[in-house]
Amino acid sequence: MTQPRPPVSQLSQSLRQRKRSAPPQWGDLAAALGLPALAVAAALLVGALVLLMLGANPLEAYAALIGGALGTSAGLIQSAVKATPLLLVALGIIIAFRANVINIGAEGQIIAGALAATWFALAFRAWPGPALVPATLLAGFAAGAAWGFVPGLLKARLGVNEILSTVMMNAIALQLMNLLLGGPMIDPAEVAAGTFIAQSERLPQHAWLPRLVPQTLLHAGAILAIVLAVGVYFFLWRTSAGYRLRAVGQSPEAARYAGIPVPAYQMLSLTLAGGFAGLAGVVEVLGVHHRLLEGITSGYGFSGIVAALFGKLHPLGAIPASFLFGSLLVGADKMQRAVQVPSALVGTLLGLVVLFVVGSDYVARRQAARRAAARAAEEGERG
Amino acid sequence: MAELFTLPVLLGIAFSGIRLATPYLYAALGETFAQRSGVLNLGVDGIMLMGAFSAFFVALNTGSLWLGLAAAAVVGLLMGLLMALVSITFKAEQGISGIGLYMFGLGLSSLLFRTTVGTVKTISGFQPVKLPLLGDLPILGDIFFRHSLLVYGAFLAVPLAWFILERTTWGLKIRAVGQQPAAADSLGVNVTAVRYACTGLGGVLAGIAGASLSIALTNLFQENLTSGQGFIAVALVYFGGWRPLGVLGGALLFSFVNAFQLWMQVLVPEMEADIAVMLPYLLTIAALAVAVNRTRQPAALAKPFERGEA
Amino acid sequence: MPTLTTASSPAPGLTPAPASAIARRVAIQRVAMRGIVKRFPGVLANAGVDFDVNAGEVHALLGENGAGKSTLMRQLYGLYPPDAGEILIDGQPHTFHSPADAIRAGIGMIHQHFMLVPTLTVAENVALGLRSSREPQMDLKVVAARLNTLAEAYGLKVDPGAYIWQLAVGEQQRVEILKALYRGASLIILDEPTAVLTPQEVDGLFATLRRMAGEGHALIFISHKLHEVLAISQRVTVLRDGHVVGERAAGSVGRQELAQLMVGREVKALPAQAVQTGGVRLALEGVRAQGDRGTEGLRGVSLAIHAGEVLGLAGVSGNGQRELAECLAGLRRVSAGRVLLGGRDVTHASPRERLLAGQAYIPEERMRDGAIKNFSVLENLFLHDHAAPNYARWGVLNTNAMRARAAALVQRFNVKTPGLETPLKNLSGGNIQKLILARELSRQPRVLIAAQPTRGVDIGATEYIHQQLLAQRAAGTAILLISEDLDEILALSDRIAVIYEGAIMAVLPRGQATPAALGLLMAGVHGHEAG
Amino acid sequence: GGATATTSPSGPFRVAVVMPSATTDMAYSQSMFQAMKAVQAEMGGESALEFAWSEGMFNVPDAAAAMRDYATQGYDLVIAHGSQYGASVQEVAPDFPDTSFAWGTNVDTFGMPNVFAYTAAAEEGGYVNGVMAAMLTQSKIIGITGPVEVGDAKTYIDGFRNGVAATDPSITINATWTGSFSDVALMTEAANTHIAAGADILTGSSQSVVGSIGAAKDKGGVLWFGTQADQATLAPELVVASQVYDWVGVVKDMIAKHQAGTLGGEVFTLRLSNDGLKIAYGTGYSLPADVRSAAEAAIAGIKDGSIKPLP
Ligand SMILES: Nc1ncnc2c1ncn2[C@@H]1O[C@H](COP(=O)(O)OP(=O)(O)OP(=O)(O)O)[C@@H](O)[C@H]1O
Ligand SMILES: Nc1ncnc2c1ncn2[C@@H]1O[C@H](COP(=O)(O)OP(=O)(O)OP(=O)(O)O)[C@@H](O)[C@H]1O
Ligand SMILES: [Mg+2]
Ligand SMILES: [Mg+2]
Repeated sequence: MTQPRPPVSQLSQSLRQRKRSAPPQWGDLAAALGLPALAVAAALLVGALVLLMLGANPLEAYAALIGGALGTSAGLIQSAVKATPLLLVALGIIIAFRANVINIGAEGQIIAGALAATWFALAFRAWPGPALVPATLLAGFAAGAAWGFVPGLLKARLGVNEILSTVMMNAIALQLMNLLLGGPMIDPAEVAAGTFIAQSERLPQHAWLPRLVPQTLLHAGAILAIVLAVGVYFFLWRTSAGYRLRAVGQSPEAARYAGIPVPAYQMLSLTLAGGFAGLAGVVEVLGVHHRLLEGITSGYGFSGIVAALFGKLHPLGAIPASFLFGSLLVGADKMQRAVQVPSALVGTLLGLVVLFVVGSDYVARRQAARRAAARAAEEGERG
Repeated sequence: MAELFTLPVLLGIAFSGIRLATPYLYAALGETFAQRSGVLNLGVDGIMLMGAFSAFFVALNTGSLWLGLAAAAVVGLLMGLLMALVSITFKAEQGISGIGLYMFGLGLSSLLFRTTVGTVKTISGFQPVKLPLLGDLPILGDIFFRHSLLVYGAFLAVPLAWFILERTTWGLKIRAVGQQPAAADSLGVNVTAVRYACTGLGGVLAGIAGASLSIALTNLFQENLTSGQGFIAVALVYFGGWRPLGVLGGALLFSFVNAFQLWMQVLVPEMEADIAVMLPYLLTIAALAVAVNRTRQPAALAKPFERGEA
Repeated sequence: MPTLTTASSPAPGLTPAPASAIARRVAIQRVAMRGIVKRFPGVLANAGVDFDVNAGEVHALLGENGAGKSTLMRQLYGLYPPDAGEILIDGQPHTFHSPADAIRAGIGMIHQHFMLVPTLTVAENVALGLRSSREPQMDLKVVAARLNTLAEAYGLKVDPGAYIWQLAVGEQQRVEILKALYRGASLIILDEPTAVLTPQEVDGLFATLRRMAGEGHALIFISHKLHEVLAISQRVTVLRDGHVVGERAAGSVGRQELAQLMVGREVKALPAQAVQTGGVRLALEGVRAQGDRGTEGLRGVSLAIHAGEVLGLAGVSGNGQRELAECLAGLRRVSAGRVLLGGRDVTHASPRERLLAGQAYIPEERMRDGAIKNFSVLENLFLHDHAAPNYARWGVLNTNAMRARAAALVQRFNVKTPGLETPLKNLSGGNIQKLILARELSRQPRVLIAAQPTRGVDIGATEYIHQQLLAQRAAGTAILLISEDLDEILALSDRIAVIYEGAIMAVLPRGQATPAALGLLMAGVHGHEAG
Repeated sequence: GGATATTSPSGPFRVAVVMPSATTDMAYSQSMFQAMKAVQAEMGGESALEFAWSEGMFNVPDAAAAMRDYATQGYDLVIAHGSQYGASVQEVAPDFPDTSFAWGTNVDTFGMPNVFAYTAAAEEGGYVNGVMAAMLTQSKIIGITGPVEVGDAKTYIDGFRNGVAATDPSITINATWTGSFSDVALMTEAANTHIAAGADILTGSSQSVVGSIGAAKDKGGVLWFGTQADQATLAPELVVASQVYDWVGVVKDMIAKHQAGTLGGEVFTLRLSNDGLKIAYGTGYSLPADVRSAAEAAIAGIKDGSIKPLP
């Protein structure tokens, strides 16, 4: 436990190899880091063909993609803005995954968090910022957690599979938002103007998350997310609760014999997952939109799952992974503008990237195994 | 409320419910095969979208609905095999590769639509076919036996799927591979082949599910036509306890409640529409919660098979 | 090294011929493995192994855990390709790409971990992968019929319609053998087939094996139990660290010599020193509980175990041992009766409460219930105590303290492992068992429940584990030893209880407990009935 | 930090549009996209008017990034074609004082000198459609379908209800909302439900047109009234009339204002009176003369203010 080893993590595995047998196995490291990059490249190559078919110049397009995301400070900042909710969602996904629970419900949990945050910040707008902002964050976390707790409870007590319940809870959350934005929470100004746009009243300035870079959307939520990532890492590998949660995920049977209440920890994992997704909703409201509006989730509930995978389901890995995935989204938009291709191309590319990367992970694992075998053989001969 | 339970209303509900259930049935039955063999495919929605587009595109340009259906099946197969390649051969984390497939299908179907069709067009899809005799039954005839062939197909697929899974040697292999791949492998059953076949079949059915939307039920294609129905379909597989009959029950429950809530909006105006719309989702969860649910999922579900382990 | 094979020149094209024909001939070589080399990450599992079997003989394969027995056999069955060496079937070199090839060549394998699909019926398990007479439909009736005739012929009674999960271990093994016979296997590999069987079942199995050998089947028999090996086989080959260290004729070799070949040192018998027992530590009063197969698994079990004694629980598998163990672990609801732990009523206590009350537990399914295979050795050592004051404060783990303790335990219970961070799955079963033992015993339990503590474990490790159990007894722990291995029961127990169909037949002091007497009780025959 | 826009009087006028949905959505985004094409053609093509677009920007931060990006590239007019973009416009506009920003549909310019706002009085066309519908229905039952009752979907419906009531109070209007913008299958069943409930006329927000028309086709004898774009193409024989948003006028006004040095501060509203809203009568459906004249009367009344489309 002093050296956490997510089973999935090729990276940390290769690191462990190094710990055991000097000289360091740089090959494994390279494989762990290089292959995903290679996979992305391969996916973009396929994308290049699509671009050609669309009559766009792939070079120009990808120049725009990379430049737009990483070439300018605006791009970098924009990537960080997107990375923030991605990271928060990913953290929740990771916790659930570690307990062997698949959480497809992040979309609904984001909405729950955003709804609660908006309601709370407006209801208690009289409070001073230093009190209002943290309280709102908590409210949103609680709402998201509740949205994850329900499937958790259903799974623990009634054996209702979480994939089914989380999918349904997503739809319910969406309708709940429609309901509230259609009347109870709609911006009075919209009613007055007779435009009836489905968005809440704008939050008072003192309820906003402070800006990190003035005149950009980069807000304190980014720092919060990174701190929480470290916290989740600590929780999973340095606390007894985290240990039990992972034990439940690895072997429910053994966990039961060890006196660990398995259902309780499955429930906990989904509740925490919901809470983190809820936080993603909060920071989007307090940091970016400053109000609740349709499409608040921007699909982060799904892309967060991908970010979690890119981070090898490790909380710390999820930090760079979320940023990379965020910049991919930003760069893709820039590309769309630069060569004026349909935005659907962006989704297509992302899908390809995901498929190639998940695929490459296995190749990496196998290469490492082969190297290990080779080493073993030598030792075997010697021994 | 009372007027909700008059005969014409109930007939209307049944009629709409049966239509709504069709795509769910195809997709969920396909996913049942995949999951029974141990593959969790969350990308069903993406496959449905590709199927829906291909069917629409081919039908639009050739004028042949059957060619369109065939195209949907073939494209669905390819998408299914792509999923198989990533999850079986490359042993990817299935919960995630499925999401990737979904993104890919959603993006590509929209992209192709934009570049080849451009704007929303309608076609005349599969027309209702009155079944001889049955179609003339007083009331039942109108509800049950005046649908398009794709609707009948979905309901015929249920007993067929049951027969294959429970009564044939293929089904035996599928069940064994999903439950205890090592055992099947030790008897010379090709685990990989069985899983590829089931994931491929799941793709074909998902493709047809999409086609049933675009060339039988709505007769058009637009971006994200399925609006997440593929995910509901996956949920219904769990609801049905991996049994075709259970899936049928789930699909009918969900669809009938959906049809019911539409009528409720019409007949009970004071009822908030947004609440009515929640009903199918709420009731599906509730139904599963109260039903004593003993069925266990296939033991090897979402677990890649590695010879010589454990 | 000496070989008994007279006709090493093969009779070409001789696949399963009429039994009589083969039975009379001497030693026709069915299979020969030459210079087999197999590597795994970090392990040279087979280092140039030569091995052969003749028609009509039982050839035993001996060796400690991790010696390379299963690996060798898995290659013969086409599960892994050898890195080097060749396999000759009836003199013809074969390369197997999958079990399908091996099956076609008339090879069958009874795996150490049964290869059955619990959710399918016996007939379905047998039919799996075979062509049906009415493809694509199944022909289970036909299968069942053939199955019954086979069962008759070899005395392997099973109900073709029963689901595997409903069967006792012994019955499941019969299904495994029937699967091989049904496919017309003429060479059958049995990897630790007796590890899970009771004396009666072993006798039954041996009768079957002799019959099969008599008909000219070639049999490979793997076991850690020397007396069984000597009883059933004609030839014995011993593996150590992937090398053949000897081949002997079963007639001309003793246990001691074999043991020495395997372990590489003298293996001494157990010192059975008397310990005086204290008060009752664990008491069961008329405990009843549901069984897995709907029927009542425990029908009023009453037992009392004293400090410093080993109470052995003997019985044929599936007579309530597992239910009893689970009730004591707090994983199965007790429907009636009481369980007292050190006088305290724990009938409905959670597993955790029992742990804290000083109860330790060695589960039967060690890989499933006793350890987590993707957790490190260190993590596995702390399944119970990760939250104990010394190792966690305010829920935060004290990893240094944990390392220290883990290192000490690995050392003291000499668990062979590359390091504390090694995933448990890379350890041999024997070492995994030692690790579990280390975890449970190091907690100075007041009560220890040990279920099949040495199943599938080699004699070296067995010897060690037995010593540890006795040491614990000497330290005053009350031990409930649940075992289907009579030798083990007799070797360790102060008193022996026999369980039959969920009820205790009798409790005998070690003095009065003869294998014969126990055998009758295990079969449900009361002492007086026997006369 | 904001870059200073570089408008070269010689070169073409440069406009960028950021849209939430696809340029082919048969509705909101498409209406603006086509208007831009029209304006471009009128002004003399690429050389006179350069026009870039970003569609599918349902994610507001992406939209904000796009606006900032276009402004940085020196576009003269950046149109944020989505009411959810308000906050972003507020953020970006101050950094680019030489660039005009337009935000719709809404009526708030935030009091900024370089922000225009534009909206559509959808209730006007709704009222006119309502008048015609009330005269054409035989069953005296009308069905309304749509995803969610908000925005101009709501204002259109309010106007429609009012128009019907003003013409024939005895008519029943049933409404269903499916809660999803893309679930056409459900919208189709919603239409089926209305028809089964006796409706012989359907209308509703643009997203529901395709489903409704599909159902109407199957049944026959059921008519449709459209809004936002001319929907006759989908089923000429069934579409009685559509209220069409025509942004051409607004866009041209804003361009003119910009070139004249007024970078913002004004609100434009599409109305029947300024020809921003038009009633396009179905091409394949022969409208009875009396209904037609009643519609024209309603249009005139709304134009001169004698008729209030909303109660
Ligand atoms: N699939 C595998 N991957 C890696 N190493 C393996 C694998 N299978 C076996 N080994 C290693 O090869 C060696 C021999 O294993 P094998 O199963 O042949 O031992 P065995 O004689 O069957 O032991 P036991 O008596 O416990 O069954 C062991 O050290 C084991 O760790
Ligand atoms: N994937 C693997 N990696 C490393 N070692 C393995 C692997 N699979 C099996 N082994 C090791 O191979 C040896 C024998 O493999 P097997 O599957 O027979 O375990 P086992 O026979 O249950 O051990 P035992 O019989 O002693 O309980 C054991 O040491 C086991 O730990
Ligand atoms: Mg073995
Ligand atoms: Mg073993």
